[in-house]
Amino acid sequence: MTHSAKVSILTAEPRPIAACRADFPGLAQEINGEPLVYLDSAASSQAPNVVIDAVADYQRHDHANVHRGVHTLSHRATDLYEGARDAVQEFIGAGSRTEIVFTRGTTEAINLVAQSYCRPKLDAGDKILITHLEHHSNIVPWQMLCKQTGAELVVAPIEQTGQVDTRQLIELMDDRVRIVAVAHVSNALGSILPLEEIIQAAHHRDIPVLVDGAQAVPHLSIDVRTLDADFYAFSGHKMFAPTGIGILYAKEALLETMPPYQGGGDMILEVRFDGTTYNELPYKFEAGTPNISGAIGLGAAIHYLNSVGLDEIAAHENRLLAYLTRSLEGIDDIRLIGTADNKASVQSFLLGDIHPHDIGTILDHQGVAIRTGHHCAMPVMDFYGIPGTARASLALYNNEDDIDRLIAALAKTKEIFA
Amino acid sequence: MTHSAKVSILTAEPRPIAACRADFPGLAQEINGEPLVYLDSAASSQAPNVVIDAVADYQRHDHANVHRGVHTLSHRATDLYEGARDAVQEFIGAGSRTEIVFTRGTTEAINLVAQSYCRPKLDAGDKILITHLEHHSNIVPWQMLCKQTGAELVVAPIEQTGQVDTRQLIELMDDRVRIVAVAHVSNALGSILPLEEIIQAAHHRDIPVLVDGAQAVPHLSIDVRTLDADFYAFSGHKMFAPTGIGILYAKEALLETMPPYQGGGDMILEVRFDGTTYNELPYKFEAGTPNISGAIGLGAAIHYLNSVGLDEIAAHENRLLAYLTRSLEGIDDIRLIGTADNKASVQSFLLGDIHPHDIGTILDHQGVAIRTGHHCAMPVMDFYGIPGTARASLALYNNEDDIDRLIAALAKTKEIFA
Amino acid sequence: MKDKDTSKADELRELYRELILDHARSPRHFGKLTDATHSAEGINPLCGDKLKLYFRILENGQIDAACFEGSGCAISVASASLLTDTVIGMNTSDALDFFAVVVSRLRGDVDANNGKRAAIDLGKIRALEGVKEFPSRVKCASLAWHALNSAIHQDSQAVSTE
Amino acid sequence: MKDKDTSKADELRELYRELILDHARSPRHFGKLTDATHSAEGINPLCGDKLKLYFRILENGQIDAACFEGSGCAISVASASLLTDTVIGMNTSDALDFFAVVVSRLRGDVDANNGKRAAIDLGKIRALEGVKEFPSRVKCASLAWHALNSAIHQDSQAVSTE
Ligand SMILES: Cc1ncc(COP(=O)(O)O)c(C=O)c1O
Ligand SMILES: Cc1ncc(COP(=O)(O)O)c(C=O)c1O
Repeated sequence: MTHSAKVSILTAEPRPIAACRADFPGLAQEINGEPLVYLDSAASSQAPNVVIDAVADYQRHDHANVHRGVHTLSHRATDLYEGARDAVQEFIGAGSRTEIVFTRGTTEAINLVAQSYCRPKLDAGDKILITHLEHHSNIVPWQMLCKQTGAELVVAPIEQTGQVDTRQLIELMDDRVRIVAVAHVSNALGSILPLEEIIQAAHHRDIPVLVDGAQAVPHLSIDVRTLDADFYAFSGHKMFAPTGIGILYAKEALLETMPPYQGGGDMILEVRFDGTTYNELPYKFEAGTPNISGAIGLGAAIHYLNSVGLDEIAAHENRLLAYLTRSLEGIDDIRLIGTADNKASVQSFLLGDIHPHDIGTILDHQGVAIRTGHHCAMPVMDFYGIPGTARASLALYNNEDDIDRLIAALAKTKEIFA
Repeated sequence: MTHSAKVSILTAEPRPIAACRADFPGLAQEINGEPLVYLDSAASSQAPNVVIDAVADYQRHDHANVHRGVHTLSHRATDLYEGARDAVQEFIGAGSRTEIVFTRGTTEAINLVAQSYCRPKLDAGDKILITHLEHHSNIVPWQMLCKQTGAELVVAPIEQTGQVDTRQLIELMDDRVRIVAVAHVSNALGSILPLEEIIQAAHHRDIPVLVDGAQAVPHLSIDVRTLDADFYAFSGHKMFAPTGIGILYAKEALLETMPPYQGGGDMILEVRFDGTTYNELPYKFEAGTPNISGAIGLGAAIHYLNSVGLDEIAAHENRLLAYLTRSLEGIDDIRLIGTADNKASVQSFLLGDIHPHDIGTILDHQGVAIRTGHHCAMPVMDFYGIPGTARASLALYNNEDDIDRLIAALAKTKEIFA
Repeated sequence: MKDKDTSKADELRELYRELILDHARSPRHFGKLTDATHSAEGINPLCGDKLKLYFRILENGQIDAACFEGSGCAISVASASLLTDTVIGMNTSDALDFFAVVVSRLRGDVDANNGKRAAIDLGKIRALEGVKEFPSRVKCASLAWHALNSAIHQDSQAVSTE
Repeated sequence: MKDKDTSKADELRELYRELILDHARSPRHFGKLTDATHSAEGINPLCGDKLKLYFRILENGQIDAACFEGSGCAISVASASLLTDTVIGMNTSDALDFFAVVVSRLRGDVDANNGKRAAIDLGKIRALEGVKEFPSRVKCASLAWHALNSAIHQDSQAVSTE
């Protein structure tokens, strides 16, 4: 396998983090005449050359459909695809490769759990417990499910800092709650939720927990078995892999009990008009031709992350986040949104009464890419009574210069609106 | 946009079909010491350089999340993604871009229709009408739906040639039938179904028709409005685009009535805990970050197909299919499976009593990649009372040499089993 | 570098002209019209703009009063403010012509309107034309206009610019 | 070129040895065992192999009779045929050892079995070892063996090699 050969070279020489920026071709360009400062990785990260090349190499030399062919290319494609599954398993510490289901992303993973795990067992009056800081992807699937079943969506409150009120969350875990679905890291606020405590409390009451790990995976090192999460969902495109690929981790015992989510090729052992036998785990949950190149890209991204070192990445980002927050606090009229003690890689803010969208435009004009708006977390905006925020988010390739450029561009913004 | 600039160069100079083979890097390799002969495009096609490059270029220079950002990269990514939607709309002759929903593939598109369109309106005793030649992806979603709703799956018979018995299919359209779901082209048999007749008959009885176009799109030119299909599903990876992207075309009037399939980011206008407003078409059906690079690859593949010319492709493939069939018929002990009058690009066969899997291995050993087995169409195999077939399938890049190599490798197979 | 910087700065100044900033800071006709005959909501999910426009339209088609409320970026608020200023006193068919011209000019298709519409003078609405260099802001500038259009046509659904 | 062709042809001849072809053409113990005490099904969805194995196992653990039916490629049928030939007369614990050794040898991990198992002589089962050069066929060769294992353990589910 060309691909794993390449990877082992990488793993052999750990890369200093400052050198990593050069691995990302997307960062080496001018936007509006200025070198790009990319502070929007929480929306989607840039991909390193090794990922882009792994995908292109696969398409050039190894592509065929998986699982179905006796010929060499099909075999190669299957090995690469299944190799990516192994990489994911190891990356998040899952007990078995059968617990790793490829999906389009976090959103699909959560929908899968809502429809396959929850829907068949919900009665009217049952409850789904989430928090007020969730991304729409961890709200809307549950709202749809409630509509379908008569279940009730219960929302645990958050504090002014943007941290979940854990005590209240736990108090809400009564015997009608059928699942607790919480973010690992809030995409709008950066808060890291106290998952161990939450999961322990839920398990104490025999309630399974789904963790939306979309914002956690590129920044923290995850061990689903230590966390004891029942379901853990995340997206490739936020961890330097391509779009269109993501993961649902689920405990085997739970997957076993779930009917398939979609029907089609690959997820069956035998199809008869008088009865069809489903395939083994995890294939039962992967109907149709999967996103093979996406999975291979995800595998390459994991190897890349490992080669840099998850601890180094976390340390670098924490330093940088502290510098970002300090620098923003130095600006008059700034209001930080999301000030929990325990945070990762994201800072939302407001500047005077300038609308975030206007900040975004002026920053973009200076080559600085941030996200503005509700960040798919409208309830968080409602909580603070604001229409949206400006949000700078960090990844391993950012540095202090990026932040200095952001601060300068914010000064320019104030000037225009003075 | 780099991408469309490139494309217009291509469209300017139509390419002679024989030159196209060189556009596909996957074909220029040795397998088991022999130049590859790829006769497995019905499972998944190889991608041309323009597609591979469009994806890599996008990832290198234009990637960000779509629909959500004010900054330049996000805007560029959105334009490219939505540009691909426009390309698809034009390619299949849809009336509006709102009718083009990006999915993972055909399988997901069919599941979407089963769950969002059919499930809410089905009562026990209602019927879903399919045919005996469907791919598992156009069987299992309906079986699952029947289990969920108490509806009944009705299967129209096929004839010995592998053509659907249209008369009986039409007779089965009674007033309990809620949808007719049929392939455009059978992947196991190559039969082209008489869609106009089927759709007319169904519409006469006010029954909507879903067409599984997975095998049609790379070979025939499609006009969904002329066909008057209500739903038309297909996959990118069978038409020279990457895996992980596909299309559901649906008439706007139908999409309007359907609840969303998955919930999450992008498919909402407004999220409140006391009620969420869904986004407009087609976004209501695209929850979460989509497969942006896949869509861009699909757009590039469409431009490539257009540059070669769909009529030229069909003519080339028809010539080649005739040559393939003739050549196979020249072998003693061959039995052709799938001999309908109207066929596209696929020929299944058996050789004496040699198991297809053994044929596949020996052919692969000669560098010839074919598919063997049930081709995700077990009921077809049951119909013929066989465990599977060997199947050679064609695409625009194949030529007569490929077929001669196949025939020689089959001779070798007979020798070993003599 | 000087030149580049100047022309870049000019683009921003074009977008955020004094007139725009003034209307954004002190929007005219801001509030709810209690006796509105027509109204419509405009939502731009991208930046969270959410405006509600109210009109009192007389039997004879004249727009007698116009108001708006909600929140949005400087461009969308200024645009709504300018809109209310402009359409009060117009009759609905002129307002619809105006809508068509504004929306196409903002997009940059100058040729899209011919005949009568070509002659329409946008007046101070021209201050919005700075968005042409900022494609992602065209939606902000045209949001209120789409709401006007749908209010006149009495569409009940919220308009979205997505 | 000669050399390459010869060694390539050798690989195929290794896979499709006379013994394999013979067992594939005329499988031994083919049919249903009406008084089976143990049985299991093996399915290989990739190529459509579907075999059902039947065993009569005595109180003392001896495998008294073995049969199989179904259809499959030459490799899987020959493997099942060789299996029945081999395990008749064995006791179940020896058969399970045999299963472990066969499956690991077919995969090519020669070191996987130590101690007692290292000493096991596969006898004519060695004819299956040609699959080592054909990774996609390892599943065919081991299908019947997995079914044997699950029959002895009385697992009711079909075994699949996917
Ligand atoms: C006729 C037909 N329908 C449906 C499918 C499923 O397509 P996909 O696996 O891309 O979802 C295929 C291909 O596998 C096919 O040939
Ligand atoms: C916390 C969180 N959850 C879920 C999602 C949805 O991920 P995706 O759009 O990749 O499905 C995101 C990102 O958009 C996110 O930040």
